[in-house]
Amino acid sequence: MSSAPHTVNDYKTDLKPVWCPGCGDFGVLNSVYRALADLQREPHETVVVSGIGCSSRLPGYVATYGFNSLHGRALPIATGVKVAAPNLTVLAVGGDGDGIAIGGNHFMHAARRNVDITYLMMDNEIYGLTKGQAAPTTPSGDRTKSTTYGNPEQAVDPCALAISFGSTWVGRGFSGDVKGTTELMKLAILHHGFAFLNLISPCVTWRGDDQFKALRAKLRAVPEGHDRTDRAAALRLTSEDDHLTAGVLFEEQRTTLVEELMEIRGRAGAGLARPTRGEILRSFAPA
Amino acid sequence: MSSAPHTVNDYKTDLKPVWCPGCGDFGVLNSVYRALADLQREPHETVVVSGIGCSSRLPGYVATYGFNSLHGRALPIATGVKVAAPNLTVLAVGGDGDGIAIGGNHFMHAARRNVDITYLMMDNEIYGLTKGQAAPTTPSGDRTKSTTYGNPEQAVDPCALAISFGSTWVGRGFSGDVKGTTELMKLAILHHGFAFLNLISPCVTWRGDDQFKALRAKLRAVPEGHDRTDRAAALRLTSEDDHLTAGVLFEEQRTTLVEELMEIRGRAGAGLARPTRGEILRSFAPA
Amino acid sequence: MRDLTLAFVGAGGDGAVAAGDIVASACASKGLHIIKTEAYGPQIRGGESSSTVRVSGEPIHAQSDAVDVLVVFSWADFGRFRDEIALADKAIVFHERGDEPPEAIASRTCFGVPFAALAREAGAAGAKNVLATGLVAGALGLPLDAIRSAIARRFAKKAPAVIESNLRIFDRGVLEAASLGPLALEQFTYETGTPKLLMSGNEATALGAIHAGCRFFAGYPITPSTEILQFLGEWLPKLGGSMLQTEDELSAIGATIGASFAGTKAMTATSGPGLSLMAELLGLASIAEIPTVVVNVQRGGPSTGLPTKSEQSDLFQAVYASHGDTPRVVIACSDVEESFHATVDAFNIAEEYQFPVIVLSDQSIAQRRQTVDEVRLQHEVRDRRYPGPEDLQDYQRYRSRPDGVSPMSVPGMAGGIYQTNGLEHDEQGRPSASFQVHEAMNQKRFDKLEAVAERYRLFHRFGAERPEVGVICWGSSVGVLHEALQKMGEEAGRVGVFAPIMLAPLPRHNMQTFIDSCDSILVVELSYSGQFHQYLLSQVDLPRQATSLYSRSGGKPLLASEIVKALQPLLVANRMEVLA
Amino acid sequence: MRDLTLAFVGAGGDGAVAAGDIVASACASKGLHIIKTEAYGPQIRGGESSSTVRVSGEPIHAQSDAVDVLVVFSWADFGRFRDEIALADKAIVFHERGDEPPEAIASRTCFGVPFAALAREAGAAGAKNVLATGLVAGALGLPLDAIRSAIARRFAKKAPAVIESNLRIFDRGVLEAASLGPLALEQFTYETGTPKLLMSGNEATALGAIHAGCRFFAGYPITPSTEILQFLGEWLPKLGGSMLQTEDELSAIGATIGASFAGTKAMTATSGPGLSLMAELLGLASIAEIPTVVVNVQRGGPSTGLPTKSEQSDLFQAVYASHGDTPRVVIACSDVEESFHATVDAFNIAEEYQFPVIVLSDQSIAQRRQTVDEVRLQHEVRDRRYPGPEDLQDYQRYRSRPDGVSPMSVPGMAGGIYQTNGLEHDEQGRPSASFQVHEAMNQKRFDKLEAVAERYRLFHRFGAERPEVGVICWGSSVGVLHEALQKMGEEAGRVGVFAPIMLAPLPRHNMQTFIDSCDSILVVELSYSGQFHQYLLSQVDLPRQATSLYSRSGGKPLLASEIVKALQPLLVANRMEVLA
Ligand SMILES: Cc1ncc(C[n+]2csc(CCOP(=O)(O)OP(=O)(O)O)c2C)c(N)n1
Ligand SMILES: Cc1ncc(C[n+]2csc(CCOP(=O)(O)OP(=O)(O)O)c2C)c(N)n1
Ligand code: SF4
Ligand code: SF4
Ligand SMILES: [Mg+2]
Ligand SMILES: [Mg+2]
Repeated sequence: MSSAPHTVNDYKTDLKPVWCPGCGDFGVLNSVYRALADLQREPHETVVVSGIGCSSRLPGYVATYGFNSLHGRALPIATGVKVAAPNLTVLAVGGDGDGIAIGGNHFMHAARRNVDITYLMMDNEIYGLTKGQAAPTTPSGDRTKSTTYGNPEQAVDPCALAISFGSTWVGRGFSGDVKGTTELMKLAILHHGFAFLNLISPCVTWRGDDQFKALRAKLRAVPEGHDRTDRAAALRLTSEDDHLTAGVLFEEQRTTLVEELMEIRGRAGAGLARPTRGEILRSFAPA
Repeated sequence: MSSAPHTVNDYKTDLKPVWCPGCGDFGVLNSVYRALADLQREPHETVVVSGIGCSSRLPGYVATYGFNSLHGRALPIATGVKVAAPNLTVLAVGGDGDGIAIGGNHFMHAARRNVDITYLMMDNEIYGLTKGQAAPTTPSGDRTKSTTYGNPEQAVDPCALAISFGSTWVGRGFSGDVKGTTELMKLAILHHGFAFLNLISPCVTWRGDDQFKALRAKLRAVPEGHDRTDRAAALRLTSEDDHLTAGVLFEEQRTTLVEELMEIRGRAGAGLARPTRGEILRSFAPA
Repeated sequence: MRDLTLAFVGAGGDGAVAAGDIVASACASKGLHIIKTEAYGPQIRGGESSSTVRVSGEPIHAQSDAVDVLVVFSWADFGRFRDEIALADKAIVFHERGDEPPEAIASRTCFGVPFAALAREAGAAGAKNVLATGLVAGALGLPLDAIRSAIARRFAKKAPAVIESNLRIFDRGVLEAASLGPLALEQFTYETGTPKLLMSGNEATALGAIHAGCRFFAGYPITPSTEILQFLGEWLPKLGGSMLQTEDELSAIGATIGASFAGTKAMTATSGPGLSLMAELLGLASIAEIPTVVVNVQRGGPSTGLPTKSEQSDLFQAVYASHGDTPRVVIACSDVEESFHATVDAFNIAEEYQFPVIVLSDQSIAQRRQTVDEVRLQHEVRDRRYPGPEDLQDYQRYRSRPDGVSPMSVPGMAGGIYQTNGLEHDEQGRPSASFQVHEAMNQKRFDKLEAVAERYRLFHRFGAERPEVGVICWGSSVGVLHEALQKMGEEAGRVGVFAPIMLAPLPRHNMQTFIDSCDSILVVELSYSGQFHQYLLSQVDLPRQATSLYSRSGGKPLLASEIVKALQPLLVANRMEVLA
Repeated sequence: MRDLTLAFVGAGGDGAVAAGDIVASACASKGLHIIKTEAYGPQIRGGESSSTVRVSGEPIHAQSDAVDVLVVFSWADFGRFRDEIALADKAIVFHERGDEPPEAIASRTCFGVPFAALAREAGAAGAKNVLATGLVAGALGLPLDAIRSAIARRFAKKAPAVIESNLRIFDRGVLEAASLGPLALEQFTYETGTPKLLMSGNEATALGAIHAGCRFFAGYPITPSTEILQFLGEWLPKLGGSMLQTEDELSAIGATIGASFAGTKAMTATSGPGLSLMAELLGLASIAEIPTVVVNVQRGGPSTGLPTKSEQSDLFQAVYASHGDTPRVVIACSDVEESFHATVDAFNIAEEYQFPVIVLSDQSIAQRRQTVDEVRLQHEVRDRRYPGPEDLQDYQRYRSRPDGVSPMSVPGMAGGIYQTNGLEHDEQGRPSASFQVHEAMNQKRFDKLEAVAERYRLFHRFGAERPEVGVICWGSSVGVLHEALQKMGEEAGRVGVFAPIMLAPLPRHNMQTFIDSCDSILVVELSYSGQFHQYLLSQVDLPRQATSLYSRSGGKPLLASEIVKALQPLLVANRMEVLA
């Protein structure tokens, strides 16, 4: 471990983001830099895994270990990383399409297993990279490149899903608010278990320049007194009355996957020395 | 349409089920026969689609059109069938592994789209066909062929998931209660939209002979006065206090996928005649 | 000159692409032949873009190797395309005055033009692309009236003032051209003909589907195939059909199979990563014998690879995807028009023979715009073999027949009830683990493939009748071969080309006859590992000593000149043999 | 006789499988060679089952073609296996008295034995299988003491009374044998040797993984590979590793890739349908150069096919899965012991060369139990090439090297930070759509494949040194060829066998030398479409006129006698040529 504290710049690669000018993902990236620096996570002990999408380009811009993998597959890969090397700080990042369309099942199961990673979903209500088709988060009725006559499907609320899936920490931030988002991200990273942070991150190209304004208008803070351990309350709160509630919505403590696996090792070994080759082979001996 | 009423036997093929003696799926099959007969669904206008698993063998035993497809893929196929031929009665059937492990994402999206089909999930808390590995429904801590030291994962409640996914009808039945299940199945089929019926259908081979008794003991009926249009109440009810609540848990009316697509046709055509070849090609003419 | 290639390069707001569109549309309306391509940097908006338009009085088959007239709004943006845009020897270059060309370019005839300033002067600073269009059109003698109409059409939905100001700026550009003085480059000459349609390969594919009777499409967006989904999303509802954007590609092909099972002609479209995801369900369509059309628009691979570039490296995946012995049909298209025909053929074969049929296109065909004669967009449509009354007596879904094709009932059909599955099954569709049943059913399914091979012999054959060198290629390489032969002049008389349209099953007999008639063979393809060559070795008898391979990675289209160069040693070798 | 095959057939409760286990275990403890297989009807519990045990004093390589001693508890249950169980000419049959054998069987020496009644008499009605074991052992001269110990071991966890009663019943069976009188069948004779281990191919694969240092396994259950997951689920935690049962196969290979990226040797295992689902992620492992071991245990295909039967038809999927030019390594195993070695080799190659490596097994290897000598379960283990201090100066993950292999850092390693992806990328890992980069990186990846081909030349070569007929086969067919040659006696001196263990890249040079040394070639495989033959055509120079193919659908194992028959015409043809 190096002893000089890491600055925000230590987390920047020299790759210039390919995002459109004004894209919400810039704000998210800045929060990632700040959160990692604030928490002084060692770059070489941090891994950022993503899928495919505009948002999934993010790992290329963060000077930690990074893996921009396949569309929808960030979470299985991040799970493998975490189980193999539990001491690493593991962030999974990606888009709403990546995480809820093609990757929806992995989202459910990673949350259910309480894999101890932080999952940042950059939610722009659209498929950005493929140039503007409807995502599962696109409001019903909206016209997009793939919904000429208006989106026939009901939009999902990623936070509500995350809670139903069994995430043990669920929050929402807004890429326009780098400071607030940074704080949320730090809480998410510090949370012990599967932390899901929904980041409203406007796509100015396919959803229009007014998205920052429009979405900001929908945001409201978690009301004081919200009991974040109350799942039903969190569900009610997340997107009531067409509002988007920002802040920490839900939190609970539950054994993480890695803890479960460690316990299993304990039970399997029953405190004994590792079995030798001979011991393993003996189970095949007929006598 | 034939005019003589269909009897239960009209829905039986001459294939003998390969299920183990005492398997819960026999009860479900009987309910399917009865429900179809009670509702007088024309066999040739009914399609039963399944994935792969013991339970997914069911379409082979029902003398309607049937498709025992791939592990996890019943719902996409059933969706295609329904959209292509909206007048058909379409049932999707399968196991808990099929529907929640490998097929979980399709479950979410079929529910969200409110595809007007009936989805019967035979829930035995195990992978039957592959001889006894843990399913997402297997209680945490249970030993199975794949969880030598106890299941490290949290079990899901299929009904809670179904509600969170946006199913517009959610119920639970018990294969040991053929009559009650038949009635639920009829309601599910009659429901206009995506109806999910969780069927507790014990696997006597890999979960033990006592499963009928053990699961029956956990069952309780939906309490009188439950407002089935109240999503939060339904969620609370489905598996509170380690009980399994049987009956209709949730119901709402929402435009179905087919209705949405029909509306789109209307909007696209704006009541005009279908475009001719010439009209379509004209959009490519430079002049 | 009768064959001219223009390129416009700039940043997002510069309108390079629009300039190309205007020229292309205008020339198509005059009945000229057009191939137009675009390229972009990785940025979704505001990044670099280039638009290249080839215009010709004669039929053309590929992009040209080099650009005759280059318009560059900013050399910084040009950087990204440096490797992709080659300049003809006599090329002329127009660039923003003051932004001096890099050395490699400066040797060409370059004109610094104050695009921005002139446009501002003429009333619309943003319209420097229209100004450049006028400049180029004036300088080269392009049809000014047609371009004016094209501009008017382009802004038809805007206020009349916008149209007017753009036309004014265009004229300003034409005027500017007059001041350039005589150019080394000849003027463009042409005869006016019947207006042509201008469409992309993806659009032609979608039109083919509509023509064939496809009324259900399920898909998941993926570059460079997404336009098919978008086009059908717009048109199918008008035709009483539906487009469904699914949650992923597994669901897309699943819904396609379901719709087809239920009696509707159905299709999905994707690119390599999606095709890989569809492998398992392709096998289901094959064993359950459900007509299923899958369009795969190839991009650079492996994995996510080069999503916006072309390559011919999904051949293996198309031909071999899915475990087990899984017969399927694979058809390739070699240009925009053929995208239409290949798709109709795909439906015809899928429906008649109850196969999954994969149509292989690639980015260079799918996303280029090319002129097509409306009258040629016709193609016989064939339908599913439904059971007749006799079949419905004791109906057996998979009853054996000489050609392996059993009539297929659909839900709703009384008497046609069956239960099918992806397990091996007997003639009635009942699951079976019997070796005899398995062998018989494998045979049934492969018999169908034989039947397809006998009925359909789809290939291109051009060039010399008794070739010294026989070239075998497929897909988008075919156009390049056309161009190469044209370039070769007399030497072309010694080269013949055979290009299968149906890749699986191959028109083996015809191909073998061709091979046997050549002194040597050159296989041409855009795949690093030479997938096509390997595939051919497994299917036909290639003379090992006399066969060579020209293949390389995609990312840059094959050039006619590359092929000409690759042919040289073979032609020399043959000549030496003759002399010896 | 020194080579004996017994089969027990009955319903679920009859204990046919247990009987086979007892005999196999007893004989293995005597150092005899065993191959034991089981078969079941489609019912999960209570359906028909059969257990076949081949016992021999000499090494054996496959199931035998025919059964010498058949025990049938119920002829109704036997029906399902009629096509799978052939009887030797001199076979003797024991069946439940009163349940008369079908005609086809009645011609053999049949004994009606009141199994149920005798067992009931001896004190445990359910133990008729133990009774039958005693009967067979007594009649054929199997090692009674060893069987008694095996019975005792089997019930070790039960009450002593249970053991006793079973031993009593066994003895009753032995006694009953004495009353049969002399049999046409010779007594089994053998020498006692060092006890052997008895394990399935799946277990050997799992052991190989453990031996190689695998400490992470992610998988999704699928027949016939599930035992690998189950075995590793039990043992990895004891070894400080983890098994993760994922939600599907995409997640399984995804987690495997993630774990390997993070520095842990990792593996997944599946069968055809799962391999199809993994196609896209295989490509990711290839382009991102992440060591990834995938075991694929083949079953009958296509699609869900025949899940409990064997076939060699996933070859195409193993060799070609994934779009784009996607190098990977494929290794096959031909028996239980080789499952161990192939898996260690797979890890060695995956780790050293940063490839996805597919191990191809099949149901017949994976689920049979076979004897293995403990001393042979050794294999050199090689590790990943990590970057040294010099590499970490300005570390570039994909820096080019002569053999294409760049040292790979892992998270946690200071100075080794990189960001990778499935896009084409440069030496640093940065995404690039440049043709030059793509070509260079394709070359890098395929250079590694060349390096593997040079370093590893894995194949079997046996039979005649200068063969008239050269047989080429792979995987589970290899054992059948061993048996066939043994069956052929002197004629075997004219037949040689070459069987690649590494299927991709093939040991081309050695194979070509072999081919060139033969007068004619017979390719043998268990795939309807002859996948291996097609693949060979694409990779080596097979003499078209002098090559023939013996291939058929799976569902029934290849028999030695089939091969002998297939060889006859070739041997005759060659002789005639010699005569001519
Ligand atoms: C298997 C596969 N299918 C489809 C694609 C094409 N694709 C790339 S990104 C994307 C969706 C992007 O949307 P999202 O995940 O929301 O990310 P965003 O670009 O909006 O940040 C799609 C469909 C792909 N790369 N791989
Ligand atoms: C792609 C794929 N993966 C795995 C399998 C193996 N498989 C068949 S059924 C099954 C699970 C069965 O469990 P469930 O869906 O709950 O059905 P059940 O047998 O319990 O009724 C599995 C893993 C398969 N057939 N295909
Ligand atoms: S397309 Fe949208 S999401 Fe993608 S970079 Fe541009 S603004 Fe951002
Ligand atoms: S294994 Fe279980 S689920 Fe399958 S048939 Fe037997 S009892 Fe039913
Ligand atoms: Mg998005
Ligand atoms: Mg189950």
